[in-house]
Amino acid sequence: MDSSVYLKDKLFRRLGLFSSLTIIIICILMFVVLFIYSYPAIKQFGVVHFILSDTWNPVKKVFGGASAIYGTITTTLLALFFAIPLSVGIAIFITQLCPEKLKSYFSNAIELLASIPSIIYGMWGLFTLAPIMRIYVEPLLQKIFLPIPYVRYLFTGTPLGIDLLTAGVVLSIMIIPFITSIARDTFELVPKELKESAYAMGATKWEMIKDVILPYSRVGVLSGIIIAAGRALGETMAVAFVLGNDHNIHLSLLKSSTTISVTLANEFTEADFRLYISSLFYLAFILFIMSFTALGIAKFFLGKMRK
Amino acid sequence: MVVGIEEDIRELKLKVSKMAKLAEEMTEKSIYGLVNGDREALNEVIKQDREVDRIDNEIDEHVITICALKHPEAGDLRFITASLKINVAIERIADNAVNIAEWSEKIINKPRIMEYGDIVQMKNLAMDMFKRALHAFFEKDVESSKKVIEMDDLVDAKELHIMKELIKLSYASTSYIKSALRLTFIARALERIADQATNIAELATFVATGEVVKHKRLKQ
Amino acid sequence: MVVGIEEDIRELKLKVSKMAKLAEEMTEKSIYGLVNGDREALNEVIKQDREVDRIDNEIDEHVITICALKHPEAGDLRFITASLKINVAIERIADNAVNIAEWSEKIINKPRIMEYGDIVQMKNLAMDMFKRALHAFFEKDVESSKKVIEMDDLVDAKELHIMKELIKLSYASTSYIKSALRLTFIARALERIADQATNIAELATFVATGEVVKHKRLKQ
Amino acid sequence: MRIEKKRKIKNYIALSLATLTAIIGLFWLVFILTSILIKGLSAINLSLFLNDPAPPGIPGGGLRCAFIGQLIITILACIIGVPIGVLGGTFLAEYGRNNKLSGLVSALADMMTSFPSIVVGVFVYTLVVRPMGHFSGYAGALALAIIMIPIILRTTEETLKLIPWELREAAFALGAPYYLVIKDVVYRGAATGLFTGIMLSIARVAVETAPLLFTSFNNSFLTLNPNQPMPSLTVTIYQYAMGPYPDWHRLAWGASFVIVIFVLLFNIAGRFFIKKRLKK
Amino acid sequence: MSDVLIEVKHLNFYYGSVKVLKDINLNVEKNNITALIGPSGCGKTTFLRCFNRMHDLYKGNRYEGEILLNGENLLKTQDLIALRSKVGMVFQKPTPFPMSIFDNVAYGLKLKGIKKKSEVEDIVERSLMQAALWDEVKDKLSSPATSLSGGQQQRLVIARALAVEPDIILFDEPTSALDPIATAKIEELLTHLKDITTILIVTHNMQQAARVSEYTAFMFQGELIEFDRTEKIFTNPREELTEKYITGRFG
Amino acid sequence: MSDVLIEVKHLNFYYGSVKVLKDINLNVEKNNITALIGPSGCGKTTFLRCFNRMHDLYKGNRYEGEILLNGENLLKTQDLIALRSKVGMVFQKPTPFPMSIFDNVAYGLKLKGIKKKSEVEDIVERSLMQAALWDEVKDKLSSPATSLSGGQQQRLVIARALAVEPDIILFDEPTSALDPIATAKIEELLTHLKDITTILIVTHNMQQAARVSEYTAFMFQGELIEFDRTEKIFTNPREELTEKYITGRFG
Ligand SMILES: Nc1ncnc2c1ncn2[C@@H]1O[C@H](COP(=O)(O)OP(=O)(O)OP(=O)(O)O)[C@@H](O)[C@H]1O
Ligand SMILES: Nc1ncnc2c1ncn2[C@@H]1O[C@H](COP(=O)(O)OP(=O)(O)OP(=O)(O)O)[C@@H](O)[C@H]1O
Ligand SMILES: [Mg+2]
Ligand SMILES: [Mg+2]
Ligand SMILES: O=P([O-])([O-])[O-]
Repeated sequence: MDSSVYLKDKLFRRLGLFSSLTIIIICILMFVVLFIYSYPAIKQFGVVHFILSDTWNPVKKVFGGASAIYGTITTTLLALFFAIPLSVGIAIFITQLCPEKLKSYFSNAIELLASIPSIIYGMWGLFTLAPIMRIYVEPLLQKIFLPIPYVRYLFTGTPLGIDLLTAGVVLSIMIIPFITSIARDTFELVPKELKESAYAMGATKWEMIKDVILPYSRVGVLSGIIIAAGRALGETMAVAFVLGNDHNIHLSLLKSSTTISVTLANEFTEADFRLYISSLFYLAFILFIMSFTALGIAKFFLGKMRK
Repeated sequence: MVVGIEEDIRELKLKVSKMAKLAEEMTEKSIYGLVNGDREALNEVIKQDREVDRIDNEIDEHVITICALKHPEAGDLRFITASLKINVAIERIADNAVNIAEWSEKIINKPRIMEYGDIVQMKNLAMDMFKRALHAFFEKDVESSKKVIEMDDLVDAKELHIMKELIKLSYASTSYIKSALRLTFIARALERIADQATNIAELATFVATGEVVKHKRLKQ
Repeated sequence: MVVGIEEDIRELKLKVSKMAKLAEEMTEKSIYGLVNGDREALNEVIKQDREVDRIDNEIDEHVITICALKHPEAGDLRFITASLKINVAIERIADNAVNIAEWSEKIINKPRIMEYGDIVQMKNLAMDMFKRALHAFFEKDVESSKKVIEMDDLVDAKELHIMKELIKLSYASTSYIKSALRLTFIARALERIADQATNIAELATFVATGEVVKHKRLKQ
Repeated sequence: MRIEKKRKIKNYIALSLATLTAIIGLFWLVFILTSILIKGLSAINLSLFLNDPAPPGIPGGGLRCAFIGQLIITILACIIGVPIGVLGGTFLAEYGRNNKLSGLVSALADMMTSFPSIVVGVFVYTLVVRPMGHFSGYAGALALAIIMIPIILRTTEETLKLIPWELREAAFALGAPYYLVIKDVVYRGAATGLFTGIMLSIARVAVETAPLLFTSFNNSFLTLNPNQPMPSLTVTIYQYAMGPYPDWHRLAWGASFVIVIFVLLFNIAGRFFIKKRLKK
Repeated sequence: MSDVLIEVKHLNFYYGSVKVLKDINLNVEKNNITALIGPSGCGKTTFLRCFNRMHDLYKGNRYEGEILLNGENLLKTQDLIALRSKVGMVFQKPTPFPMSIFDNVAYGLKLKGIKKKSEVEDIVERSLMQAALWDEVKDKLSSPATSLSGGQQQRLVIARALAVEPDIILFDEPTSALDPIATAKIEELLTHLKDITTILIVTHNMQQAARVSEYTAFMFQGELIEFDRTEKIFTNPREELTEKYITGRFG
Repeated sequence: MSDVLIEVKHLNFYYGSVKVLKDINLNVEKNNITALIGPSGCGKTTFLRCFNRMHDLYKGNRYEGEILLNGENLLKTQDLIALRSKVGMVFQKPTPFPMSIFDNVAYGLKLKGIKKKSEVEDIVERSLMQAALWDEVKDKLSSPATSLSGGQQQRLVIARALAVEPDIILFDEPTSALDPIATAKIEELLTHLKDITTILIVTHNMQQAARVSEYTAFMFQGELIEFDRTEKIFTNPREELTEKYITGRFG
């Protein structure tokens, strides 16, 4: 056959190869660039010190990332805390309880939550949720928890609505659809025969869910959760409005805080000297590493599940 | 499921009917040779047996091949296993024809000791049975089958009659003894042929209905 | 693939060997009855035929069931289809024993016209062949099979010898004629039994090797 | 018998709880959508689409420049991102399947789809904005493209992998070279899936805010030149919502409303295509 | 020997408004294997799944007539959980639960509230032995069930069904996902199992029905065309239609 | 009649370093059906896929020995595209391309550069007739191929292979994804196809090999144990191992 066929094939293959390599190039470049730009700050503040220090003072030119890192992690954990039970519950409802006719509507509705841009969550959080939190929810929580020793420290302060708790709630609403849809998909992967054989043994629906569906999809749901956590870590816009940007670490959930991404969003364009900028890059670099790690772990679990 | 089993069955039927035709021809010829002193005819019978034996082996092999390759069931299976038995019967008919021919050869040299009318009648009866039995087998005609089984008694009676005649003749003259003995054997061979026809009729009933009628008549 | 076919084959073997035992016993008994004038024995033979017929039918049905349900292949298939033929042979042996018994009944009333030594010898030969053939069949012993096929000529010779003897006797005295005829038939029956043993031996070779040896000896 | 009763009660409680969670989930959606609907609808009028922003206090300001900027940036991002994503995904699913490098690329791309987008913004800032010395539409488009590439690459890879491998072998077995196998069999079989996947990916990327903050930045004038800082809806919402003026807030709600409608339409269209494919 | 365990009387079944089983009458004998054969879509699976009321899981299905299990109409019973512990079921694809081998077999006991460790262990061992799996798994009872091969998984599922000592076990094409050697093992197992329970098996594979069953029911378009001893069906069926199907002269 | 189309001489095949086919020698006769049987994993598929060099799609596979097609060693040819138009292949699952019925059958012609519309139409019609599908599809040639039933799809794939008039068509368990009635149709088609081409078929189903083939090759652990006429293999195999496999006394 004529050799142009073989030539065309080779050409197509090359194009594909180079395109896919852009991914690696971008990743490496990102790492290198972030490292180079944060290098002055790394040299200045070191690694451990930067992570543990919560001083963020552009005026004194002293920078520590602890507050942003703390805020990042706390908001993420809060979000997971709210989102996991809800998401799994919703997924169970959709796959096992929902009448067949409503199923797709319900499913789509939850996925709509996922396609709403984060900036809109942020706005909604700021203008709608924050006042509600301030006026109704947070006082109520204080009433309940302040009398309880130890736990009370989580709820001290004046409720403002712009705080870790609100950010956690907004984030949780954002990640519910991620976890739900992954959980739903893995639940649906459970073979019909497997479910039917649980029923055939005389199990109730809940026993079937508890003993068959949940264990069967354990790994899938877990990796969904980690992916969601990865997203929550790096989310900017949804929390930027409702977190305040306060570079102090407070134990209370009803206090303002900041996250790495919020700090970047607020200060990156205003940073006016090298060390400041470099410290911001340093924060970005840390966020890069954190996300990378979380997503890497999720990938690992998913890979294990495939086997 | 079963690709081409119908063709196999058609072929098998062809073989069986070819074999049966031969056996019939041989029987006719052997008695014809006896009655008309036709040595040529008798020799032909002996030669034709080769062909019968060949078809016999062919049928056996074909049946086993069908069983091995096509896994017949139900009606097909009954027909195919019956084929394995029918060829035993036909082969025996041909063999008996050969025996008749062999004995006849020795008789036709000698003076005729009796009229062969009874023997010819007996042959006709046996052949009638044989043909009816084959019809029953191929056409799944249970009635025809029954008829054959009934006719068997006529043949037996005929044999007894011929035998008595021959014993009488032997008493009359010792010179008749050898021929009489041979004719007795010929009558016996015809009885055997009729018996095989009965067997075929029984197989026919089995193929048609799945019911085993063999040995039933004995039990009554 | 084939669940339980081995058990089916074991059962089938059991049935065949039971049937063969019976046929053997019947033959022995019929000649014993003849030689010793034992009417009781002869009656038993006739009764035992019922049992043979029953087993015959059983084997037929079992073979067809196995073919229908288990789809035997290769060696199994050869054994199973051979069983369908071996029971024809055994049934014929039993039938011949019955015939012997029936004729014997009529002889033992009458004065003995000859010594039965030759007949007993012939029976012994036939039984030897029968047993060897069965051994060949069950144990796939091709050598044993060959031996049986060789022995068939001895039996034929013996039959000829007895027949000549009897014809001589008939010439000697017409009063012997009836008994002589019956004894000729008995000799003939023993020849038939030996022939069936040969058939079994041929089947045995087929089961063991897949080679069809039937009719080969004829062609030579 | 008592144990069975206990089991049935447990069953009832657990299932009720699951239903409750679903109601809560639905509640948030309704809550968010109604707030946007109520506040956004009141901000929708012609001037929102036809006018550029007016200074605070002067009525009649709109977001025309932001709409157009958003469109330009998105189109530019697609021009860069879609071909690279599709070709790369094709390579992973086809020529490079089962090789370690593709596994790595695929895993990295997967992780990049959940990557903090603000970091991409920072990255493009150093890569483009700093050397050029100013914000630009190009930089914004590049940032969006960088987010888009792994998404499209993975959708493409996954969609192509859905085409059974035997189908390709069947084409090979007829003597087709690989590029024709891809063109005639794989792409054709995956066409609707690919299209839907790409559209949904674009919809997702187009409404990103964080990567644009330091790249295309903002601009309150209409500009068609991508070499200039360029306004976008999302960044505009960010700035206006943060701002102190009720007028700005109103515009931000209006813009949000438009975005939500856009997203809804895209999703519905996407689902329509997926359904059509399933019917086949 | 020939005790009747189940009597099906004038059974009709509807998926919504579509009548899929039409006036089926049939007796299942204790300690026997009864096979259901018939062309695809004739209603074999549908029929089988009436016996443990599997259809109740889905909306709009309706039964008419009676299925008497030990004299009681199981189509009328309210207590499905109890019914299903009397009627075991094994599916086409092996369905080991995502737990250890031991827990799989013990699952039915747990549901029944049997908790005494020694008792549970005894029953698990006995069931695994009955399912001819004990020797292969006795050293790894705590491994996940999914680590077993397909054929082993299918036997595990059978052991799981056996553990609760069901009156009858329903098999829906239990070997069609297995290779020939695993299939042969399961078939052999089935022929032994009938000593301890009763078996109703749907199979696409006529030969399988021929090999393992005592009784065969031939269904066609929702009707029970012929029901008889297996030998009879395969050597001399009463109905023309059965003969046609058996001899492959169909469609 | 008994022309040899393909001679396989001392064929070894390696997946990486694992030798999967061991010194295989066999002749494929023109206008005959040759069946490959053997237990799972014995190398049937691997062997089949040597004939159109399908293994070349993957890295690290290695052939040794010769496969002569019309006297030429196809293991040495560089032009796989040409080879594959001489050696057709049909897979286990039907593989209709995502195009119309007509385009599916015409695809091989397009690859060959045959463009004349009337010629293409003629060949498509002829091939569909040969594949016994014409009557069922002639009124909807432009419908998507996926709208056909499984059995029809498989026949469509056969028509597609026939269109380029291959010297031989390889079938890898072509009916194991089909129901019994569709299977019977394909089997019947096969027995007709041998008039116009040569067929090499892998099948898990011994009975299928028995029903359709003239020659049967029994493989075991990568070796060709016995190769003979099908009747011989099934009534009187030469090798003990074959006998064991055929009679189900295996494993
Ligand atoms: N859930 C359902 N809803 C409506 N109709 C159904 C349903 N399940 C099956 N059917 C229909 O009922 C009939 C019987 O189906 P069933 O599955 O019982 O057949 P089957 O004999 O088991 O076939 P197969 O051998 O293919 O498994 C078929 O016509 C099928 O289309
Ligand atoms: N791509 C591969 N790489 C390495 N080993 C392989 C590969 N494909 C198959 N094998 C091995 O080669 C051997 C033969 O496999 P092959 O698929 O040819 O068997 P088969 O006879 O077709 O089996 P089956 O009946 O299950 O289809 C098996 O041991 C298998 O594990
Ligand atoms: Mg079914
Ligand atoms: Mg294979
Ligand atoms: O061998 P016979 O002809 O007497 O049955």
